Amino acid sequence: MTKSAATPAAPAAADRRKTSRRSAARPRRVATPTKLVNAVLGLIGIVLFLGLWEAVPRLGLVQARYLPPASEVLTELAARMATPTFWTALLDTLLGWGLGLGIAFLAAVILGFLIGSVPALRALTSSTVEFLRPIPSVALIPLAVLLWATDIRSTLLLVVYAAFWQIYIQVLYGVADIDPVAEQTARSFGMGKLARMRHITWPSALPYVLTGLRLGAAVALILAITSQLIIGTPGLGKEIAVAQASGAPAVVYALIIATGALGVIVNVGVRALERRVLHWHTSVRGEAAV
Amino acid sequence: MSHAATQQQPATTTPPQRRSPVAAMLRRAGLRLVYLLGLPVALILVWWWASASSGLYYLPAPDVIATTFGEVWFSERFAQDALPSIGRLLAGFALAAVLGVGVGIALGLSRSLRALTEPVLEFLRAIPPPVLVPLLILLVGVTTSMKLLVIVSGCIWPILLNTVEGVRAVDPVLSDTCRCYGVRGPRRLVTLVLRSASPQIMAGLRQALSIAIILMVISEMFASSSGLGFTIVQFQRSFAIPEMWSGIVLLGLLGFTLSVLFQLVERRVLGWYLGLRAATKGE
Amino acid sequence: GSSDSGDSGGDGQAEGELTEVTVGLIPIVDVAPVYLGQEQGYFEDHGLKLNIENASGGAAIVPGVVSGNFEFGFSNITSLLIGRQEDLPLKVVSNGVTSTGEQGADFGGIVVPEGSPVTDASGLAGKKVAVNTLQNIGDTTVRNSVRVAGGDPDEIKFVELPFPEMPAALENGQVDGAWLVEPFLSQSLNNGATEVASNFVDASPSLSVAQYFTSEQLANEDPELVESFRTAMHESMAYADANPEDVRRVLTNYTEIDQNLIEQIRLPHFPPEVNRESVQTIADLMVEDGLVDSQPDLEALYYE
Amino acid sequence: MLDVSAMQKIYQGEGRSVEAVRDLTFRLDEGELACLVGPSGCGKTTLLKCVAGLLQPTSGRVSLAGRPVTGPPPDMAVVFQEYGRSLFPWLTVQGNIELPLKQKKLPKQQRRELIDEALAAVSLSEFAKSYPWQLSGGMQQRVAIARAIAYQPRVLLMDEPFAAVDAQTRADLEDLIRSLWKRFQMTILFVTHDIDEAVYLGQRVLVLSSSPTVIQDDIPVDLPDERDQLTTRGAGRFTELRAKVYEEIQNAKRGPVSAQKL
Amino acid sequence: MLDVSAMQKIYQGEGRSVEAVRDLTFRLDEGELACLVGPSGCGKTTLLKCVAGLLQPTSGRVSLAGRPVTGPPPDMAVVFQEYGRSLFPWLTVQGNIELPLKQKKLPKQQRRELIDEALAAVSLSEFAKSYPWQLSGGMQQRVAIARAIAYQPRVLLMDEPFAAVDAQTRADLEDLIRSLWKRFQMTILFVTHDIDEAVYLGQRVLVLSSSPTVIQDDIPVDLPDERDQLTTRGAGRFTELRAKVYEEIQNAKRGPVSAQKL
Ligand SMILES: Nc1ncnc2c1ncn2[C@@H]1O[C@H](COP(=O)(O)OP(=O)(O)OP(=O)(O)O)[C@@H](O)[C@H]1O
Ligand SMILES: Nc1ncnc2c1ncn2[C@@H]1O[C@H](COP(=O)(O)OP(=O)(O)OP(=O)(O)O)[C@@H](O)[C@H]1O
Ligand SMILES: [Mg+2]
Ligand SMILES: [Mg+2]
Repeated sequence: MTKSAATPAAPAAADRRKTSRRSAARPRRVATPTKLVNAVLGLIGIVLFLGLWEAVPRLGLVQARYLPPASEVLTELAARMATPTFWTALLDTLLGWGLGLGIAFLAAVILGFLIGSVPALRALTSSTVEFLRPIPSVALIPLAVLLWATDIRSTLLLVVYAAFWQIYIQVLYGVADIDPVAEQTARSFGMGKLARMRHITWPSALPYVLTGLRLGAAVALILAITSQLIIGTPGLGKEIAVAQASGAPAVVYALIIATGALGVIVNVGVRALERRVLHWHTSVRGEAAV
Repeated sequence: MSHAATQQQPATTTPPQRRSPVAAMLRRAGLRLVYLLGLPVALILVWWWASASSGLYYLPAPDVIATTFGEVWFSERFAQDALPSIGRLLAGFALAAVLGVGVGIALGLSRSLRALTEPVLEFLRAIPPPVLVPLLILLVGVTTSMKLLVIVSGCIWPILLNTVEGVRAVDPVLSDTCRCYGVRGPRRLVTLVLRSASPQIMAGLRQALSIAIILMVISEMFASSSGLGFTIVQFQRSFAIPEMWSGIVLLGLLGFTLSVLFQLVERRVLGWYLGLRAATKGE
Repeated sequence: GSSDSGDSGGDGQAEGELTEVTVGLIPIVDVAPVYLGQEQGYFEDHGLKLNIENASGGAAIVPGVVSGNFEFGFSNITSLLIGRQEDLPLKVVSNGVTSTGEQGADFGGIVVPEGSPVTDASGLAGKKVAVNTLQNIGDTTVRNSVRVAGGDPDEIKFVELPFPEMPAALENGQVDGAWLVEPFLSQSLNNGATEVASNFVDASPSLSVAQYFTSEQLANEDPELVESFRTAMHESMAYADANPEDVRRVLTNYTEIDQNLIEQIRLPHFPPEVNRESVQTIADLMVEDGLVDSQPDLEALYYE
Repeated sequence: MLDVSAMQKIYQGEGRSVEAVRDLTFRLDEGELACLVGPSGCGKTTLLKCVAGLLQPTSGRVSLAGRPVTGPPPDMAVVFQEYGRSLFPWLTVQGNIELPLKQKKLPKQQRRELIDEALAAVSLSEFAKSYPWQLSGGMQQRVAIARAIAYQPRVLLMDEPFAAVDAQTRADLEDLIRSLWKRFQMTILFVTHDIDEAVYLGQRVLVLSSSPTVIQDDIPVDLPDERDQLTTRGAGRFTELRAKVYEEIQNAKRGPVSAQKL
Repeated sequence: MLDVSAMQKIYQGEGRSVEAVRDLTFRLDEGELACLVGPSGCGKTTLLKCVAGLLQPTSGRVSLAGRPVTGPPPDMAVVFQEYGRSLFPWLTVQGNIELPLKQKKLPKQQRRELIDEALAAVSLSEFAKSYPWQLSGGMQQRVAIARAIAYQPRVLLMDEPFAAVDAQTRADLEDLIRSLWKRFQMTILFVTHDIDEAVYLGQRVLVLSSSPTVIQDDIPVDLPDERDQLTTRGAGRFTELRAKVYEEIQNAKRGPVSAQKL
C-alpha cells in the first residue's frame, strides 16, 4: 500500500491550493504508467522465455530435430496462421472451450453458493464431491465417445467435468470467507438469505471466484485440446494429433504456442475483469499508487 | 479489576433440555453417517437403474464393479501398482506445495516479478499434459522424476494462483504493524504472509490434491509399464470395462481418503480461522 | 452418421442418394487407401459418403463403433481380438494393412540406436525396449522375434512410449531398442539407428496387421450397407496396392509428414483380404503371452 | 417492548468456556432511550448482539414486542463497535447506506432523499461517492451511523457509536440521536463509555457489573426532556447523576461480590 | 528529535485525489509527550503514519533524530486506530505481544517478564492464552497497547488508543502512559479526541485544523509534572487550558479560512 512512490511530480503551488475537497472529487482517470510498465515487463518475460527456448536446441542441449528452436516454431506458426484451416480449428477450440467454461462456471457458482451456504447440504455432498473430484476427465473419454462420438458434446462433457470442480472448490472456500461482522451487519438489517448472498457473500467471495475462473479457464482449454487430441473432435487438438502422428515437431510446437497464447489472452481478460470488479479489494487497491 | 474467565460449571450451564450425553453422541454419529453415505447410496442406486435400463457394455452395474473391485484390487496388484503410484502422487503433491507456495509468495510480494513472469506462466499453464509429457520425456527422460514433474506441472497452478492472491490480499493494517515493529524477513513471511494467506493457500492445496491424482494417472499413460494409472488405461485399452471402472472407483476412494486426511491437517492449520468464524457466530 | 434405412447401400445406387457413413480412423500411413478410394470415387459408386473422424487410437474408436456413432472403424488385429474376447460385438469387414513380408523392408521394425552392441533380435533380451502400447501387437511380435532369434523373450523390459517420442528416446539412450512404424522408422534410421529385425515378418510372411471393422448390430441390421463399404474398401485397397506413388501423394493431404520423408518411407501392402492364417498366428502369440485367457474365436470375428 | 430476563451467555471456545454474562434482567418500554455502561469486557456487546438476535443466549429469554427474539427482528438497526468492518468495502458510502433501504424496497427517489439527509446529518455529504477505506476512522464510524439512521428503524442498537469522533462532532451526533429519537419515537439501547454522554442522552442508565455480569444498577435520569449541550451539562442535577453513575461503575469494577449486595 | 516540515500528503485514488494534509510544520524534542487533537478526518492518522514511515509524504520532510524518515525507524511502536485489525488473529494475546520482542531478539526469559508486566499493566493477565477474537473491543485495544509498551520503544505513536475502554480504565491507562514515559524517557505522539485527556497527558497540545490541514495551534501545557487524576483535573489552570483547546478546535472546525489567519 505504501510501496509505490509513483505519484506524479508535485503540482505547482497554485494548483495545489485548488485541490480542495470539492475539486478533489473531480474524476481524473489516467492510463496509469504502471499498466504500461507491467505490459513491458510481461513482454520482457516472454522474450526471455523465447530466448531460452531458442538457446536450448541451438546449444545442443537437446537435438533440434526433436525440439526445434523457437524461431523455427514461430515461423511455422506464422505459416499456419495464413491458412484458413488454422483459424477454423482455432474457432472450434474456442467454441468448445467457451461453451464448456460457461456451463461449468454457471453450474459451479450456483451450486457452490447454494451448497456452501447451507451447512447440511455441504455435509451431505462433501463425500461424493471428494470422491468424484479426482476422477480424471480422460477416463470419461470412452463414455463420452459412446454417447456422442466426435460431437462437440463429447468435448463439452470433458471440459465441464474438469473445470467445474476447480471453480466449485474455490467458490466453497470463498463463501466461507465472508467477514463475519459484515455478515452480521447484513443480518441485522433484516436482509434475507438470498439478499445476503447477492449483496454480501457474492462480493466477498469474488476474489476466490475469479481465481477459480482463471484456474477453470486454463483447465477448460486443456481439456478442450486434449479431447480433440484423443477423440478427434475438430479443433487445434486434432491438428496436434495429426502432427504428432506424422513426426512433425515444429508443427506440434507451433500449435502448442497457439494454445499457450490463448491461455495468455484469457488471463489478460480475467485480469482486466478483476481490476474492474475487485477495485475495492485489498489485493487490487493495494497496488494502485498511493 | 477482575476478569474471571469463569470455567464452565456443569450444574448451571448444561441446558436442561439436552438429553443424556451418550444418546446425543449416538445421534450425532448417526447423523454424520447419514451425511457421509446418504448421497453416495442414492447415486449408486441411480447408477444401478441407469446401467440396468441402458444395458450398455460400457456401463456395468454397481454390483459387477464391486465384485471386480475385490478381485482386482485385493491382490498383490495393490502393492505393486497402486502403492508406488500413491507414493509418487504424494511426493509430487508435496513438491508442488513447496514450489507453489514458495514461488507464489515471491510473486505475490513483488509486483514487478509478477508482471515479468505472469504471461510466461499463463502460457505454460495452458499447455495440456498430453503435449507437455513428450517435452518432459525429451528433457528429463523416461524416469520417475518425469512422472513427478508431470504431477507437479499440473497441480502447482491452483496452489500458485491461490498463494499469489492470498499474499496480495494481506490486510494492510497487519502489514503496517509488522513494518512498525521491524518484523521483517523470514519472520514476517512466517507470521504474517503465510498465515494470513493460509485460508486461500489451503483452498489451492485442496484443489491440487485431486488434480495430483488425475495427473498421476496421466503421467502413467505415457512411458510407463506399471502403476495405478497405467493399469486403468490398460484395462480401458483391453476393453476390460468393469475392471476399468473399479480402477476409477479406487481413484475416487483415494481422493476421498486424502481429502479426509487433508481436512484434519486443515483443521489444525486454520484453527484460528475457523475459531474466529465460529466465535463471531457465538458458538 | 445415419444409416437407418434398409434400402440404402448396395451396388448401382442412383447418384445423389448417398448414405453418409462415419469412419473412425487414425491419421497414419495405414489408412491411405480410404483417402484414395474417396478420391477415386469408389465409395460414392457404392452409394456411400464418407465422413472421416480422426481419433488417436482404439480407446476412442471402438466405443464409437460399438455405440453406433461410427459405422466403421480402423484398429489393429490384437485390439480387435481382445475386444472380441471381452464380448464386444465387433466384426471385421475388410483388411487394413499387411506387412510387406520382406525382412528389413517392412513398414515396422525393431531398431537399436547408433553404436548399440545389439546386432540381432536375440540381443534385446535384458534390454529396455519401447513399444507404443503394452499388451498389444507390438510387444507380442517383438517377443516372437526375440524368441525366433534365440533370445529369452521374458527378459525384455518393455516401456510404453508413443511412437513420436521413440526416435528421441532412442537417440538419447533412454531406451535400448524400439519397435517403430513408419514414418518414425525411416526417421530413426536416417538419424543413424540400426534395424535389427522386422517383427511383423518374423511373425508371418504376410501379416494382416490392422483391419476395418463394424459392429455386429449394424452388420445384422444393414448388411447391404456393410457390403457396400466392404466392396468399396476392397477396391480402394487394390488401387492403393497398385499405386504406391498415389499413396505417397495422398499422405500430404491428411498428414503432416515431411515431404522428403514421404519419399523414403516403406509402404505396407494393401491386400483386400485378411490373411486368416496370420491372424491365427497372432492369436496364438496372444495366448502364449497371456494377453487372453483362451484361444479367441476367430470365426466370430469375421463378417461373412 | 424489549424484555430481557435471566439472560446468560457462555462462549464455548476450544477447551475453555467463558461466561460473559451471568444473569441479566431488565425491560425497556416502547420509545425508551436507555444507555448501557459498564467496565470494558463486561458483556455489553454480547448483550446487544443477543438483543439483536445475532447471538443466542445460553439460557434466559430475550423478547421484543412480546415475541421471543430468535433472529434479527425487522425494523431494527445496529451500529457495531467494529464500525470499520461493518462497512462493505465493495460499496461506496452511498451504496452502504442504500443497501438496507433497497432491502426495505423503498423507491429510488425516497432512498436518495434519505441518504442525502443522513449524510448531511453526519456532515459527510461530500464523501457520498468515496469508498469506506478512503475515509478516516471517525468518518467510517459516521457512515455506519448514517446507515442506521437512514434506515429509520423502530429499534436502534448502538455500540459505542461515537468512540472515534472528536468532541465537537460527538456533541452534534448526541443531539442528532436525541432529535431523531424524539421525531420517530424509536426505542434506543445505547452502549457508551462516556458517563457524561450516558447521562446526557438517556432516560435511564443501566450499569453493568464486571464479569460475570449482572445488572449493577438502573438509574433513571430525571433531567428535563429538552436537553442542550451547555445548559444540561451545566445543571446541578446532571453533576449529581454523573457522580452517581461514576460511583456505581466504581462499585461494578470492584466485581461481582459487591454486585451481589443488590 | 522529531522534525516535520512543510509536510503535505495527497492520496491518489482511482481517478480522484484527496489532499489530506496541506502543510504541517512542527518539532518534538527528545522525550517530549505531545498530544494531537483535531476534527474527525483532518489527517491525524495520516500524519502519524507519515511520521512512522508507513506513508511517504507527497512533499515536505519528516525526520527523526536527524535522519529523514523513509521507512519505519527502529525502536518505534505504534498503536493503530484500527486496533482490532492490527492484532494477528492467528496468534494468542501473548503471541501478539511476543512477536516484536522476538524480532528484537530478546531472550525468552526477558520476553516472558515483559509480557507479564505489560499484560498486568492493562489488567489482562488472565487472557494471555486467549485469541484476540475472543476478546471484547476494549480488551483488544488494551492488547495493542500492551504490545506497544512491552516493546519499550524510544518513540511511541498512539492513535486514539483509549477510544474503546471505559472511563475508569482510561484514567488508569493515562497514568500508566505517563509513568512509562517518565521511566523510559520516550518521545510520545498521542492522538486523542478527548480534550481533557490531551491536556492531562501532554506537555503540549497540537491542534490541527480541519482539512486541508495545517497546524491550527500549538499549546504548551504548563501544568506541574506530577499529575493526578483528581487534583490535576480539578486545578483551575487545567480548566483554562481545556477551554483554550476547545476554542481552538472550534476555530479549526470552522475550516481552513480561519486557519489561514495564522
Ligand atoms: N467469541 C468469543 N469467545 C470467547 N469469549 C468471548 C467472545 N466474545 C466475547 N468474549 C468474552 O466475553 C466477555 C464480554 O465481551 P463483550 O464483547 O460483550 O464485552 P463489552 O462489554 O462489549 O466490552 P468492551 O466495552 O470492551 O467492548 C469478554 O470477557 C470476552 O472475553
Ligand atoms: N486511503 C485513502 N485514500 C483516500 N483518501 C484517504 C485515504 N485515507 C485517508 N483519506 C482521507 O484523508 C483525510 C484524513 O484522514 P485521516 O485518517 O488522517 O484522518 P484522522 O484525522 O485520523 O480522522 P479520525 O479522527 O476520524 O480518525 C480524510 O479526509 C480521508 O478521507
Ligand atoms: Mg463491546
Ligand atoms: Mg484517524
